[in-house]
Amino acid sequence: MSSVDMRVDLNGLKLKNPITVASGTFGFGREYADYIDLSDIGAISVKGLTLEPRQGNEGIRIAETPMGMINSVGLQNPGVEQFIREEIPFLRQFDTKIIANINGNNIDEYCKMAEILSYEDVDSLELNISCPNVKNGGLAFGTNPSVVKEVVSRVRAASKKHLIVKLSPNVTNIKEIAMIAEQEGADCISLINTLSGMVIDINKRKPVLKRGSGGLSGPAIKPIAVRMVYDVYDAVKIPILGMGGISNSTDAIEFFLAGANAIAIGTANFVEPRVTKQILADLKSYLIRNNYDSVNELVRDLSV
Amino acid sequence: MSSVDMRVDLNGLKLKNPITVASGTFGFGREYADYIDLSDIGAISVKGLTLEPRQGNEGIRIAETPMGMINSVGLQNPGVEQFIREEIPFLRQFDTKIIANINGNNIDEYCKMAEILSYEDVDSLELNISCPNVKNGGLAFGTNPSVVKEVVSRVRAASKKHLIVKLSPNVTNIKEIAMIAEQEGADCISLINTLSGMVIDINKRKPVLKRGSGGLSGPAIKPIAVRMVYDVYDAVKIPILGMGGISNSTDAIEFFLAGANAIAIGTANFVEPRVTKQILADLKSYLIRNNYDSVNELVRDLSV
Amino acid sequence: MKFQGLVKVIQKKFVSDDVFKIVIEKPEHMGEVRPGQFFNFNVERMLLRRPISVSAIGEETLEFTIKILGKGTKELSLLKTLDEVDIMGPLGNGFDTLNHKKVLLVGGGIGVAPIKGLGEFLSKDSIEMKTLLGFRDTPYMIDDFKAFSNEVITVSENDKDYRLGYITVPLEEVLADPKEKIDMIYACGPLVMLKSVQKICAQFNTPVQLLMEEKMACGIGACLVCTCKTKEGDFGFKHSRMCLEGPMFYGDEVIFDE
Amino acid sequence: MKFQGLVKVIQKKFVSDDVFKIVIEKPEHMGEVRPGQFFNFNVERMLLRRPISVSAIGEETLEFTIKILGKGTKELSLLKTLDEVDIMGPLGNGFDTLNHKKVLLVGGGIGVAPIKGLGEFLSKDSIEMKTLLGFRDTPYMIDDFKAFSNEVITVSENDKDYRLGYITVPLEEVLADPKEKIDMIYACGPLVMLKSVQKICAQFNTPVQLLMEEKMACGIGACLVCTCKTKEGDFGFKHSRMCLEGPMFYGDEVIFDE
Ligand SMILES: Cc1cc2nc3c(=O)[nH]c(=O)nc-3n(C[C@H](O)[C@H](O)[C@H](O)COP(=O)(O)OP(=O)(O)OC[C@H]3O[C@@H](n4cnc5c(N)ncnc54)[C@H](O)[C@@H]3O)c2cc1C
Ligand SMILES: Cc1cc2nc3c(=O)[nH]c(=O)nc-3n(C[C@H](O)[C@H](O)[C@H](O)COP(=O)(O)OP(=O)(O)OC[C@H]3O[C@@H](n4cnc5c(N)ncnc54)[C@H](O)[C@@H]3O)c2cc1C
Ligand SMILES: Cc1cc2nc3c(=O)[nH]c(=O)nc-3n(C[C@H](O)[C@H](O)[C@H](O)COP(=O)(O)O)c2cc1C
Ligand SMILES: Cc1cc2nc3c(=O)[nH]c(=O)nc-3n(C[C@H](O)[C@H](O)[C@H](O)COP(=O)(O)O)c2cc1C
Ligand code: FES
Ligand code: FES
Repeated sequence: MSSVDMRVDLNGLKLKNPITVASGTFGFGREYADYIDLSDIGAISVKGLTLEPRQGNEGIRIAETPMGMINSVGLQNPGVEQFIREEIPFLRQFDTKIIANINGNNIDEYCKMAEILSYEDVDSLELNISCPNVKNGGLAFGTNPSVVKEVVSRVRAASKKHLIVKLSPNVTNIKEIAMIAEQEGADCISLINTLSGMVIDINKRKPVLKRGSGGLSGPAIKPIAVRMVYDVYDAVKIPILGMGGISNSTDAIEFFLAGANAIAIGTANFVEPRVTKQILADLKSYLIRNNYDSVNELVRDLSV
Repeated sequence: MSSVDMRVDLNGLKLKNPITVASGTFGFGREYADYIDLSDIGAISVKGLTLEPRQGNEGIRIAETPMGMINSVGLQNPGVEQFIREEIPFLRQFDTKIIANINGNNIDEYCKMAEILSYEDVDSLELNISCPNVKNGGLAFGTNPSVVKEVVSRVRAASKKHLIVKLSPNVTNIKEIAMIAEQEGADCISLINTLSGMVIDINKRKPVLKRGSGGLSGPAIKPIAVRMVYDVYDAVKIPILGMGGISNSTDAIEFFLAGANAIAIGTANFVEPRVTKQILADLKSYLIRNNYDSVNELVRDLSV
Repeated sequence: MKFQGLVKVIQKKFVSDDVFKIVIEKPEHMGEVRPGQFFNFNVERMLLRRPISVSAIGEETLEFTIKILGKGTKELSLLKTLDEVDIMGPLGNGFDTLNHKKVLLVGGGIGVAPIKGLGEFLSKDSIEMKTLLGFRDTPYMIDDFKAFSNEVITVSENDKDYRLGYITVPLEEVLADPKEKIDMIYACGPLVMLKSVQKICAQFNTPVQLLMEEKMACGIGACLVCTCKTKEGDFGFKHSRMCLEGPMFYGDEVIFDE
Repeated sequence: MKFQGLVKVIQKKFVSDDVFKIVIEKPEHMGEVRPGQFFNFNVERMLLRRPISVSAIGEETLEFTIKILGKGTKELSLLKTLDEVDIMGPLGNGFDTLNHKKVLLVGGGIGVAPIKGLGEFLSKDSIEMKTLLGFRDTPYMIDDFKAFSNEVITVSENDKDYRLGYITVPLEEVLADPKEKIDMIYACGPLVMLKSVQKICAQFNTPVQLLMEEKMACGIGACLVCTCKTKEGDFGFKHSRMCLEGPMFYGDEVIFDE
């Protein structure tokens, strides 16, 4: 079998391979360590962090939908300090990049977290401006162009780390938001976060999730995510980390062809704990079969 | 079996039952007449009409997705004149309401169609400001608040017919758009139209649809549609015609509980040509079992 | 009312690695079924139905021959005798079967399935039939054709046990041969093949009925996702629905995309 | 590495209208499985896996007892002997099985399944067991319990062949009886039942292990969608993951929602 170069460089974040895992779907890595060698994964974006520890939302947090699920975890996490103390050392045992997904109640909090993490051993910051489960945080941030401008530029000023900005799909014009993020200093764009959705229990006659709506993920949203990656590719020069419903190598290849430089697996981890490894292997075979020397050549390699 | 009142009044459009079919998924009714008695359906929203006949988009127009499909028909239709000449008389043989779904290249065209149809035997006009397949038409209209304001107010002035405004889900703030439509004189809101999506063929290395992206419909989008109906219910006083992925009575009941006064079945017709009749029967049983006297009582009847 | 509902599978067998036949019980009230028509099969795990042509029309049964291509046909291949499956149909305009003296049947790949149904149907009258079959790999169902066709020529792109090459070569030979007097050609296969067949038939001025295939949704003309271009007026074109105006179109009607 | 992969179904039978048992071959390298632990089952037509407790732990086999509730369990009910099914596990913290003299087993509805597995496990030691079973309709699996439990009391909400009412009534009777000296209670059933059981046990100051159920996704602690409140510090609470910190929690740990 001939070989193919799987390394990708996301504008300064160098990955051994382009298969990463999406924030909130892989815990802090340790939960999956019994099922997969974490060194097989290009990068791990950890569960969304906040400045202080958070308990997350009360009541039912999940509902299944046709080929999807909605969640309303509400950023339950041990806080950035415990992450630094306990999770970074654990993850550093493995040959994988660490992406810290950061979330604030306000712009100051985002900046403070970025500052704190500047001096810590993480490879990248992923600015989550799109979590739909935190009312006073995410939603407004990720959908309002002027707030996006402010949060990205201030976080950029607060830290020299590699900076990924993660976009919300719940917007009219995703290109506009991506361009603002690029302009204000993002090194990379990741998309998409979950779509806002609701499931109602017709027996109890109330929304299944205690908070009403939650974030829709999984195969159901894949066509929307592919379209957004395709659109954003045309709008920015910085690399794209694509995600949304990827479950197998066919899905993954779709994202590369749409314009993603690397991809993240989310919900599919719940179904197949070793899916990342499988996708990496199948992607490699596809590349070899189709005479590619490097996975980078696949990015937006649409035939005309 | 006790009886239950299935009549609904959508602010002037009186339906014998609240189960209607969505524009573009039921042709002009005649295609389904071999499978179902059209008089069993509350209303039929016909295939999107334009002022002049349209050939529609070239090349492949459909791709299947996980629990959904994307289409790019591009408003192929015989034009409003032939609709008046041939389709209205056909549909009038049945005891069902006729909703004319109208689409323009510009605001003048919308107005002209509304004017023409004012004098014709249709029960309602459905202003489609959200078709994502017509580049110079729909997309911009349905997502830009100031254009929505103008098109609705001018169409309102052009015709006294019952007026439904059909919203695009591809927006940041669906409540805002709904409120504008209400303010400018809409009698009813229908939602959601399809979400913008893309599927790429990894063997041919090009988007499956010749036009790249298309409109995502089917069960995959249901949680998004339910959430939007829920949100819009809080924002407007006029009734809501809810749709998006409804395939069975459980789905239908979800929409009523979210706040829809009537519902439309779209993609599910392709799978089960008699699905409307089945949903009507199952909905009735649910209402009787749960001691409702009228389907109107089910609207937003969430328990607290 | 047209038929839509469950029918019973009374026979199922594989005719090659990835091609299988199922025979179902024809429901009582189903109207006439003609060769070239199709049924839309409900597939458990998929959203949309899958259109499948009849490959044999019996008094009380219908046969379908299906190639496993993706998930939907894979799912159908799991059907067993006595299982039930939800179908709707018969749908579309099948072949026109006028009283010709000699016809040429042209089938490519799984396109041989409806052509076989047609051949069996035609064999009730005393029509002379010649058959050309083309496959990418190992041919199948040749014996079915030998049962009714005066002559069967089989080509394959890769199987050295057969004449190698494309089906268009023997097609040109037959049409160029003055001894063969073909009144009508019936063809089904991949679109690229049909496009070549159309061209060749036009060259030789022989009428051809093409049975077309495209991804479908409703199968009954309502959704407009299955169109192809057909000639309209002297210059123009229109988008005709393969499921309703087709799947059979005459060679001189269709305009293939580049 | 923990186990995730295909296992073979070697037995399958219905024990009531909508409850069935399947026995699978235990894969070689699977570690110890304890009562109260569960496995996450892949279900063909559904996105998410379905968590199912072990209802018997053999040397070379595992048994699961499953109630058809929705689409996923319906799909699992179609499994036949010799079919393969993809499972991952064992997952979660099962019951603590210390050396008690007399224990009380409390099972409600399909919650009897893991309790049965526990009882069989405990019966290897000479522990005295008393069992309370509660059902909404017709009871099932009572004989399984009679095989190892000194006494079995069964109630049903609707089946007049049994003592009518809720399980909480005999529970209070047993705990109020000074002759019964219960060291530990093990309970599994719907959340409302567990909530009452918790309250009654607290009243009588008897320790109880509750096996909890909530919709899950990952099943291994990564996604945080399966939480319940547990006491933390003197006043506060935290959201514990049922799949990882549970599904067994002691009665004095859990805080039930209103
Ligand atoms: C009128 C008609 C009659 C047919 N008769 C037969 C028959 O008798 N026997 C038989 O085996 N098949 C027949 N087909 C084709 C059959 O419907 C498809 O092979 C089937 O739908 C594929 O489904 P799938 O889920 O297995 O593959 P999918 O996963 O849906 O598709 C696999 C690949 O094939 C493409 N594809 C899917 N459907 C079609 C199609 N209809 N035409 C061209 N490309 C397609 C997809 O875009 C995709 O690239 C017929 C199709 C039509 C329209
Ligand atoms: C740790 C654990 C162990 C379990 N052990 C068993 C067992 O041994 N035998 C058994 O039959 N079942 C067991 N269950 C429950 C079983 O997982 C669910 O019944 C099953 O997932 C339902 O799937 P479904 O697709 O049939 O129903 P769905 O269509 O998914 O759900 C039907 C209804 O049940 C609700 N529901 C789904 N899952 C759960 C759940 N886990 N808890 C409460 N409500 C739920 C849904 O919200 C919905 O209202 C266990 C659950 C857990 C968490
Ligand atoms: C349970 C769950 C929790 C999530 N938590 C976070 C989070 O904390 N931060 C974040 O940026 N995205 C979060 N996401 C979004 C995912 O990272 C990803 O963007 C989304 O799920 C789409 O990918 P998928 O369809 O492959 O899951 C979460 C998703 C799920 C399903
Ligand atoms: C093939 C197809 C064609 C459609 N054409 C139109 C149209 O002409 N006008 C319109 O307003 N909506 C059109 N729609 C959108 C539907 O009316 C409906 O809003 C959407 O499909 C969501 O409902 P569903 O998921 O039940 O299909 C079309 C949808 C499909 C699938
Ligand atoms: S498949 Fe719907 S019109 Fe042909
Ligand atoms: S199911 Fe994912 S944490 Fe419990």
